Amino acid sequence: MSTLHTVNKSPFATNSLTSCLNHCREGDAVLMIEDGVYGGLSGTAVAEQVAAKAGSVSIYVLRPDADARGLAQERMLEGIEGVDYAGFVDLAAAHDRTQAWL
Amino acid sequence: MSTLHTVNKSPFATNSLTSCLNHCREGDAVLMIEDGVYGGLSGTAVAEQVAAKAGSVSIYVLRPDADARGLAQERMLEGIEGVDYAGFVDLAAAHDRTQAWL
Amino acid sequence: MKFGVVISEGPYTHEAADTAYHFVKAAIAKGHEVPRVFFYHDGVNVSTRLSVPPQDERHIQNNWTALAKEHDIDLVVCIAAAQRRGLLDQNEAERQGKDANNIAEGFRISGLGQLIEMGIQTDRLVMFGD
Amino acid sequence: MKFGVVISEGPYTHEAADTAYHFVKAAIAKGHEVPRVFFYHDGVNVSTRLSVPPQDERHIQNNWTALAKEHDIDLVVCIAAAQRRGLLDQNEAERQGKDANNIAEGFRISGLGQLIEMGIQTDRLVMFGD
Amino acid sequence: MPDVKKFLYVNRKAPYGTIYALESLEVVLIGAAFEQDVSLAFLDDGVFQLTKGQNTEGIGVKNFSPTFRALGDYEVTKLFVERESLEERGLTEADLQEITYEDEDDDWAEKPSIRVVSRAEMAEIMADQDVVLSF
Amino acid sequence: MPDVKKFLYVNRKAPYGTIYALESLEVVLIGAAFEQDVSLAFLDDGVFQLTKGQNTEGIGVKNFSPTFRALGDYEVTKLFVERESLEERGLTEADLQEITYEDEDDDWAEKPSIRVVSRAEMAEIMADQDVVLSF
Repeated sequence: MSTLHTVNKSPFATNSLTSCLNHCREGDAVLMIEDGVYGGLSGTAVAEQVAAKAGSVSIYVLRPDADARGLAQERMLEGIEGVDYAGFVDLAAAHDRTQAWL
Repeated sequence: MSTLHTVNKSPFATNSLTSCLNHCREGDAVLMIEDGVYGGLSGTAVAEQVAAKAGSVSIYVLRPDADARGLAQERMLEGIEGVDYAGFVDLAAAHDRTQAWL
Repeated sequence: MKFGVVISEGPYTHEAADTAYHFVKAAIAKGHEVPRVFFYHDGVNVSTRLSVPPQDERHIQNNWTALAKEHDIDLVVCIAAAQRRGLLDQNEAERQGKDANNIAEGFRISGLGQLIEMGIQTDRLVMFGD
Repeated sequence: MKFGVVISEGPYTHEAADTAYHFVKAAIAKGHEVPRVFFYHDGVNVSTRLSVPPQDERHIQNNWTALAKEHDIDLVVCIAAAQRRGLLDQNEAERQGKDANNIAEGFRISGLGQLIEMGIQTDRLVMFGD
Repeated sequence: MPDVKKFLYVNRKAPYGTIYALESLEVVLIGAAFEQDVSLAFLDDGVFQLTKGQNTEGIGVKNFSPTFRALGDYEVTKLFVERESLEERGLTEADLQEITYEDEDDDWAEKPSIRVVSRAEMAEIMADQDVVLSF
Repeated sequence: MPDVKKFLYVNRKAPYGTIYALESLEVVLIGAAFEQDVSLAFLDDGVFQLTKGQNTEGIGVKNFSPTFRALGDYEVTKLFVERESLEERGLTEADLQEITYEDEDDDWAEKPSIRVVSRAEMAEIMADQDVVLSF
C-alpha cells in the first residue's frame, strides 16, 4: 500500500513541498508537476531537503512542465526521474491512491 | 518618502511576508490583511522574524480580518496596532505609495 | 483501470485544467477509462462557452468538449460552485430568473454527490488545482 | 486625495473583491475620491451578472454595481483578461459571434490603457489580489 | 471494490481569505449522505479553520465555523488535527472550538470529535485511505 | 503631479503555473505607449520568468518568453533582477535570456536590459517609485 503524492507549487513560494515531504512514507512516490518542478532543481535553497528524502521515497518530475520552464533534466537532483503524461498515468495506477498537495 | 506594504497571505503558507520584510525600509509601514493577519500572532514560528522588524517598521493588522479569524488583539505581537478599513485608507494616504505583496 | 478526475481552478489563470487534459488523454491512450471529470471551485469556469482566447492560444473549453464527445466523458460542473460564480445552463437560468446562460456543450450542471459517487466508483481519484 | 484600485481575483474564491469594496467605501466616507476600479486577471469575474450566491451571503457584483452608481465610480473590466475567461458585453458578444453576454450593469469593458491612465491620474494605487 | 470506502478530506488552508475551507465543508456535508467511512484532516493552515470566536461581521462574509459543530449530526465524527501545525502557529487545543458527537454504540455518550495527532500519526492516517480529497 | 511618473512592475511569480507572468507582460506592453518612466523588477519566483530555453510544446501553452527580448523596441529597458533570488534558486545570470536594447542617447549602441542587483538595491528601487504594480 503506497501513495502517489503530487506537488504543483514552487517550494520557494509555498510550503506544499515541505509539508508533502513531511508526510510521505517509505515506498511512496512524489511527482512534481506544474510550478512544482522547481523543487527538483539542484543547487537551490531546498535541494538538501529534497535530496534527504530521495532515498526512501521515489521522486519524479513531469518533463513537459520542466521543459516549459527551461529546466533541463541534467539540472535536476541526482535520482530524480523525468516522466511524461503517460508516466504520470502509470504512477497513479501503480500506487494505491493519489494525494494532491495543492 | 515611505511605503505602505500590504501582505494578504499567511506567513505559514507562502513567502510573501518574508519577502516583504526583506524589502521594506525604515519608516515604512506593513499592513497585514486577509490571511496575512496570521503574521501578527505571537508565539508562532515566524513571530521572532516579525518582532525583529517591528522597531524600524510600523506593523498594523486589519482588525475586521483578524476578528473574522478569531484572533483577538491581545494575541498579537507587542507593538502591532489594529486598524479598521478607515485606518487602512489613512495609512494609504499617509505613505507615498502602496505596494501589495500578493 | 477507472480514473476519476477533479479540476479545481479556472482556465488560463491556472495550469490545472491543462494538466488534467493531458493526463486524461494519456490515460485513455493507455486503455484506462475516465468516466467522469468533476469541476469544482473555480474549475467551474472551464465550462463557459463565452471564452475567446487569443488565436495563437489553446481553447481550453473546446478541447474538453471535444475530448468528452470522443471518449464519452461525463463533464460535471458543481451547481453550488457554479451559481456563486455565474455559470448557468438554460434550466438554471430560467429557474433563477436570469436572462442568459453560458454553459458549453458537453458540460452538465449537477450536485456534489456526483463527486462522491465518482470517488466511490473509480479506482483512483486525481485532483488538479491550486 | 484620489485613489485608484485594482482587483485581481474572482468573487467568493478570494477575499480580494470584498476587501477592496470595504476599502473603497471607507475612502469615500473619508472624503477621498475613487474615480475608477480596474478589474484584471480573475478579477474580471466579479462583473458577471449571472452569479447567484446563497441567500445568506453577500452579493458581490450587486454591491459593486450599487456602489458605483451611488458614487459615480468607473468600473473597468480588462478586455483581454475578460475574453480569455468568458466575460463579454453585448458589443463584444456580437463581434465575436457569441450567442450570449454576461456583463452586469455599471461595468464596462475596455483596454489595459485604462489601468495605466488610472495610475497616472490618481495619487495612490492600491492592489487587491492573490 | 469494498462497499464502504475510506474518504479523507485534507484541509490545509485558512478560512475566509480563500473559499476552499467553505467549499470543502460543503463536500463533507453532501458526502455524509453516502455512508462512507469519512475522516477530516486539519494540518498546516487548515487548523485555523477550527479556531474559536470567529466573528465575520466586519468583513461582511458569512461565518461558517458553527457548521463544524453540526458535523456530529451528519455522523462525521473523526476530525484529526495535527499537533505540530498547531504549535507552529502558536495555538493549543484550547484555541479550537469544542466539537462533539453522540456515540450510538456507547449509549449516546457525548464524545469529542477532534483528535489531536502527531505529524507521524497524520501520515499514517493519510496512508490508510481509499480516496483523498485535498482542499 | 509630474508629467512622467515612475512605474514599477513587480514580478514575483513563476511562469505557466499561473497566468500572472503573462498578464503582467501584457500590461507592460500596453503601458509602454504612455511614455512613463518604466522599470520591471524580478524577484522571488519572478526570476524564473527570464530563464533561457523555455519550450512549452509539451504542455500545449504558448511560450511567451521571447516577448521579453522585444521589450527594448518598446523602450522598456530597465529589468532589475535580484541576485539573492537567483542564488536561492540555483541560478546565475548565465541562465537568463540575453535581453538588450539600443541606446538612442549613445549612438544606438546595444546594451543589456537586465541588471542584476542586490536585495538592498532592489528595496531602494522599490522605494523610488510613484506607482507599484504587483503581479
